Amino acid sequence: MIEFRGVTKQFPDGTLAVEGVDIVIPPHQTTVLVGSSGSGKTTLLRMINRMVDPTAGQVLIDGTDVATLDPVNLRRGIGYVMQNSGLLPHRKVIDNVATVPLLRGVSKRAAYAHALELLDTVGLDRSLADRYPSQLSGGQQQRVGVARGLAVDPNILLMDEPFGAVDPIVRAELQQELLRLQGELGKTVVFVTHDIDEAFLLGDQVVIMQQGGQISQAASPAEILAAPADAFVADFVGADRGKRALHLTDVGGRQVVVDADGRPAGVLSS
Amino acid sequence: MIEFRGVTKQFPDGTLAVEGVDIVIPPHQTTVLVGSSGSGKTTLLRMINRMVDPTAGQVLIDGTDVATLDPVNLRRGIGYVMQNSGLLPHRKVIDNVATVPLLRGVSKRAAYAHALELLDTVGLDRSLADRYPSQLSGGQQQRVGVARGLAVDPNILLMDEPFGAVDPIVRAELQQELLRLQGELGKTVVFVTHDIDEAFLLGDQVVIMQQGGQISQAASPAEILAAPADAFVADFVGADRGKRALHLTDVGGRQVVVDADGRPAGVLSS
Amino acid sequence: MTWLWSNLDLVGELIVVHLALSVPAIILSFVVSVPIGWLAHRYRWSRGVLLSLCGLLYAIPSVALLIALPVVTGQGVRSPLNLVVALTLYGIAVIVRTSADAFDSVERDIRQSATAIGYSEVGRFWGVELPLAGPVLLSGLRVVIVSTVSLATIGAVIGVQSLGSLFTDGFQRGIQAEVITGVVATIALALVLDALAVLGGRLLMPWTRSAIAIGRAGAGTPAKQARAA
Amino acid sequence: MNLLLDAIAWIVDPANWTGPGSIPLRIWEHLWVAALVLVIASAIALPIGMLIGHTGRGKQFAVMTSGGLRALPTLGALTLFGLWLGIGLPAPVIALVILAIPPLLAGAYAGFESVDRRTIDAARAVGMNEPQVVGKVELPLSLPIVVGGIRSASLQIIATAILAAYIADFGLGRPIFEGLRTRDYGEMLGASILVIILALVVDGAFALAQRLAVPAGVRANRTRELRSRPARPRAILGQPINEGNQQ
Amino acid sequence: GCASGDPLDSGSGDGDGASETIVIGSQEYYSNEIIAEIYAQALEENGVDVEREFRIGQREVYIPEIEDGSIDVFPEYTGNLLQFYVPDTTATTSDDVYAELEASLPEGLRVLDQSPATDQDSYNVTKEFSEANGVTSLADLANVTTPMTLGGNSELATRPYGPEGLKEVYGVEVAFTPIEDSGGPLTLKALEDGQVQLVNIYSANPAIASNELVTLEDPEGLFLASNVVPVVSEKVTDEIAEIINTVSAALTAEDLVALNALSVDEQQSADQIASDWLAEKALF
Ligand SMILES: Nc1ncnc2c1ncn2[C@@H]1O[C@H](COP(=O)(O)OP(=O)(O)OP(=O)(O)O)[C@@H](O)[C@H]1O
Ligand SMILES: Nc1ncnc2c1ncn2[C@@H]1O[C@H](COP(=O)(O)OP(=O)(O)OP(=O)(O)O)[C@@H](O)[C@H]1O
Ligand SMILES: [Mg+2]
Ligand SMILES: [Mg+2]
Repeated sequence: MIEFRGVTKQFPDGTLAVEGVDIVIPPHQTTVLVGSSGSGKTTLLRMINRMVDPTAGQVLIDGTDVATLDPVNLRRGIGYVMQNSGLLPHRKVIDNVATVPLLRGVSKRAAYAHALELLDTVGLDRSLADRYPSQLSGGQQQRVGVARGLAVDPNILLMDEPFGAVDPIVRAELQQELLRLQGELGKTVVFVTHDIDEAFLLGDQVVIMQQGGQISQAASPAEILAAPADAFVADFVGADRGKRALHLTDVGGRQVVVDADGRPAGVLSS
Repeated sequence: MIEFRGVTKQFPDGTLAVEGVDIVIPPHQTTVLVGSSGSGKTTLLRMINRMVDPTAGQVLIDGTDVATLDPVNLRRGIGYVMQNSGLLPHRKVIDNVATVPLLRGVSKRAAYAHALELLDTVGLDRSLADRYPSQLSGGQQQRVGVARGLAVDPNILLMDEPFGAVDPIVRAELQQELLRLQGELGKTVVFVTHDIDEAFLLGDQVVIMQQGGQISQAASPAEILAAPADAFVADFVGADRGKRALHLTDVGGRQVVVDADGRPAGVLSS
Repeated sequence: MTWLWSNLDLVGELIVVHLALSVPAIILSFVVSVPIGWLAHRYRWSRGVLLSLCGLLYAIPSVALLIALPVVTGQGVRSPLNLVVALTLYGIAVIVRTSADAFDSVERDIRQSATAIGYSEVGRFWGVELPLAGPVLLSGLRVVIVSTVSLATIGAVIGVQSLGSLFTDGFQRGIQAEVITGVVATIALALVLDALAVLGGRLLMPWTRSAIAIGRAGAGTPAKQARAA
Repeated sequence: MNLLLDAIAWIVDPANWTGPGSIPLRIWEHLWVAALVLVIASAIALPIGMLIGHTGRGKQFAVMTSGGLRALPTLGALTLFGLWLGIGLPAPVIALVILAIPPLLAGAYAGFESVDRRTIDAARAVGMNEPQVVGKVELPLSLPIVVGGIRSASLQIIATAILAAYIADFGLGRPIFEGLRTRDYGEMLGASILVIILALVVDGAFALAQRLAVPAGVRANRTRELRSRPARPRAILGQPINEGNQQ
Repeated sequence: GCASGDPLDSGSGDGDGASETIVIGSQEYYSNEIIAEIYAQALEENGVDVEREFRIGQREVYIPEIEDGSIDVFPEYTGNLLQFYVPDTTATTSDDVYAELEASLPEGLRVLDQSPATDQDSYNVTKEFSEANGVTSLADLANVTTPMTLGGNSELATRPYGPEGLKEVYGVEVAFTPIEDSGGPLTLKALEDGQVQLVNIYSANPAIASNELVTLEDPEGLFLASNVVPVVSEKVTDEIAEIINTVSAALTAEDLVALNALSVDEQQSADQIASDWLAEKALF
């Protein structure tokens, strides 16, 4: 369990990125932080592995204040996946995946063998192991990023817009893959996105943040949709734009679901 | 009316970006080209203003083959808006908007006066006229880009992922703005995106492209949803992922529309 | 110090002469290098050859160049023209690579957008590429300014007056104050010209000083985040 | 052209290829001094430049120092150090070290600065400590630019090392000065040609090294730069152009 | 030109002597500049229009300009100038050198009377070295057992009075270290630091006295005598030549050293040194 207690972060230049945040992130579930640009999602995420230290408040992992832990060691125990995959461009795929175990002193053989298994886990062909990241497609790179995040078998996996830079088809694939993986592994995943659809798809709990790093609502997707906490949330999830106000219409004998703007959202299955 | 007749483009390095494309783009409507990365959308779009010349086939505007027109003059008569707004960073907002009229020899006074009006049209405060592009937010930059595209009152407006780089809230705003504008102006808009939701929202006609620059389906959004032409289209619009296969469920007394994955899509208004 | 006070007018005079030698060379090398840099940028295949050749100009020993140049220019050895030509050649060696980089630094997107809205090739060069290459060109110019002003002192070796004359004369007469004055005056002159170039850059390229980007631009870039961590 | 023939005659004259002060000996001395200077200057400038590039602090300092050092006339520095240290190698070596520092410093900090911050950030996030970030990420990725700095420094050193002969019996500057003083322009020009050839060879070697220094993964990237841009770039506005000109 | 002094008297050509302006040049050498300045002021005193082209480098730079008539008067040194025209000359004494120089000057150039003042190559040792080894003349060097190194400009290595000449004429073997400052401070420092034992310094250099160096005698006439002598163009009338000759005659070797010392030790300008000297001598 990860807990934020009255966490505030003001950067040296005066920006108040996050203010007075309290959240409890339950274990073995996916919590998605969603909000528009600059709302402090990344800042909050990075406090967990001490890439950022709060200026006030505490971040606790299983009851231990992370401020008391050595940052380098802490990070080696937490998986981290970022938008552009964050792979080291001058290392081969296999070396990238094995980086952290090697840093932790695992033997080369064991690390490589495990890395190959991880490629299987994330659905990559082992033949890609000897390529450089730049020789992979964006989606493949993200998979390698996830594999690297899993390499030390962490309890916590932090993902900062991991699918933000891939195109929609690949993105949908990766989302499915993540759902499958999470079903198998049951990690505590903290996922950052600014795509509300993605948040609703992946999150057991969705945390909606608003500009200035405050939390508007933290609840399950259906709860948020059924009862948005305030106007900001309603706007953000699209309720007041008519995007979520659906009705049915008949096209060629099928029941097409259409939103208030007349834009089709899908087809009703009987 | 813009017409593609058997258009093929092979780049000097051998890439076959577009192959044997035939499309008719009706006037005063919005046609959206949608497809994943590398499917040739940009290539197709750029053939209209001769940024790219086809290796085979013809592109006709109102029956005239563009290959017979002088490219520089042609471009000055067609609005073009791109993802990163494409504004000239060393020119003030007002100069950016007035660039093309000035290139065409319109008097400075007239060009500036018109440029200020255009800022109103795209919903920007006139006080921003003297700023440099870097002093605007991403959304504001895109608006300036649109204003610039409209500056010569073109019949044709080409837009290449104009909202690809702004965050979802701003993006939704810009989409609404474009719908409003188009309602007023009735240009022939050719819009490129790889977001199918955006395509469905904006397009009167949606052209779905597949890798290798071929067209899978060109029809209205509802038609595509109701009857996808093939498996690729079905996959692309999400029909076979269950994203478009919706059903109803009750949350707190309201009818929530949920897709096959259990992800909520909206609330049914009675 | 007493030396300096009693020779202020001499130093002043030499500064003027020094400027008359170095400023034309600076301007010439800039004007010559920009098109070369553009060629190297535009035609990839020519890049290696052009840049290497120009870079190697630097390897020509100055004393030899100053003796050999008169044969080419047809001017007397002592003609300042030779020195200006020599300084220009060294300036070119310094700046050509930077000017190629400067044109490379213009984003492709912006170049394409300019084409798309109807700039002709020539119009695009003057209206878009050159100004946007400006900041990097300026950084190259600054290096040229500083190194040319410094290099102009070698004129003294062949009898062309400059601040370098203070080295040779001070050295012969064993007056350290004179040598130090020469060194300090050269550095000061270089830094003043450099500051003028920066100032000129600000005036000519107002957009570079206004990059107080709004929103997430800049502040939220990973660079800053990484550093803050 | 006559001069040129004289120069070639001097170079090929077998009498100049043996004995004390022979051409091979002068070349060897020249290279040796240049290498010494390069090593000393690198030992000073590279760590400082890397530190500045790594921390992002003190760039202003680096720009100012390079500017000031560049402006310091080598001839003036040489005479001053000569007056203080006497004849022999120390004075020219110090003067040349000063000459070599700006390009080395600039190469080092520009190289480190050029490494994508996101890559460094990721390296830190997976648990690399600072030395590991420097050694395993920044150094390999910045190597081409760092080597580029070394390359231009070495060119300047070789070209300017002829000044060593001003106060020391050393290098290819000797025949150049001797030729100048005795108006044997063939000798002077011949030696100059040798210096240019030497510079050419060393420059070529460093160009090769620079190419080899590009990490394999980064090189692979070059060939795939067909796509105009990443599918969905983020909104990063008004990016400054990273050159030595930022105030 | 620089250091040309008072701008007020540069245009004072009110005399009726010569209507044409006489251009006077000087080397990039403070001592030479002082002599040129003396010529200039002497001519000005006598109503001649003078233009100064001072500090114009070494012979290879200015000789062509004298030859093509852009410079009319230039203080030179007999021995060094002769060597310039006749590199393998064997003359050494003052008169021989002067005679041969007159004969070997190119068309259109001539030298006026030579001055008793000399500024010629000379070998010097420190006082300690001289006392420790009992050396006061070049011949004495043959008795020194410790190895010796000679310091001087690179061309010295190939001059007839260089290491070769020392060996031939006096039987003295020395190594050679080039120091390119013409017997300047670097040379002196090398001598003090013991990096060289023997240095070539021009005889008029005041450093010889101020550093208590011992100039070694040259009984066999190894060195080329080098007296101060003006080289002039055809534009120089007899009247003007007369004035310069008067100056030359008055300038002694000791004077030259003293004038140089004023420049080096008192850091006085050439202008001031010249006018003081002319005033003291009261020639005009
Ligand atoms: N190192 C920093 N120094 C100063 N301000 C910063 C720093 N990092 C972030 N900020 C600011 O803090 C705020 C929150 O930034 P953060 O990166 O957490 O937002 P985010 O929600 O992740 O946005 P995005 O969706 O664009 O990634 C922003 O205003 C940002 O500009
Ligand atoms: N100038 C070029 N030279 C070679 N190949 C090119 C060039 N421009 C585009 N291509 C290739 O042509 C294909 C289509 O490119 P295009 O840019 O039209 O795709 P797109 O659909 O716009 O993709 P995206 O959504 O990423 O913008 C791609 O494979 C691309 O790599
Ligand atoms: Mg973020
Ligand atoms: Mg595209």
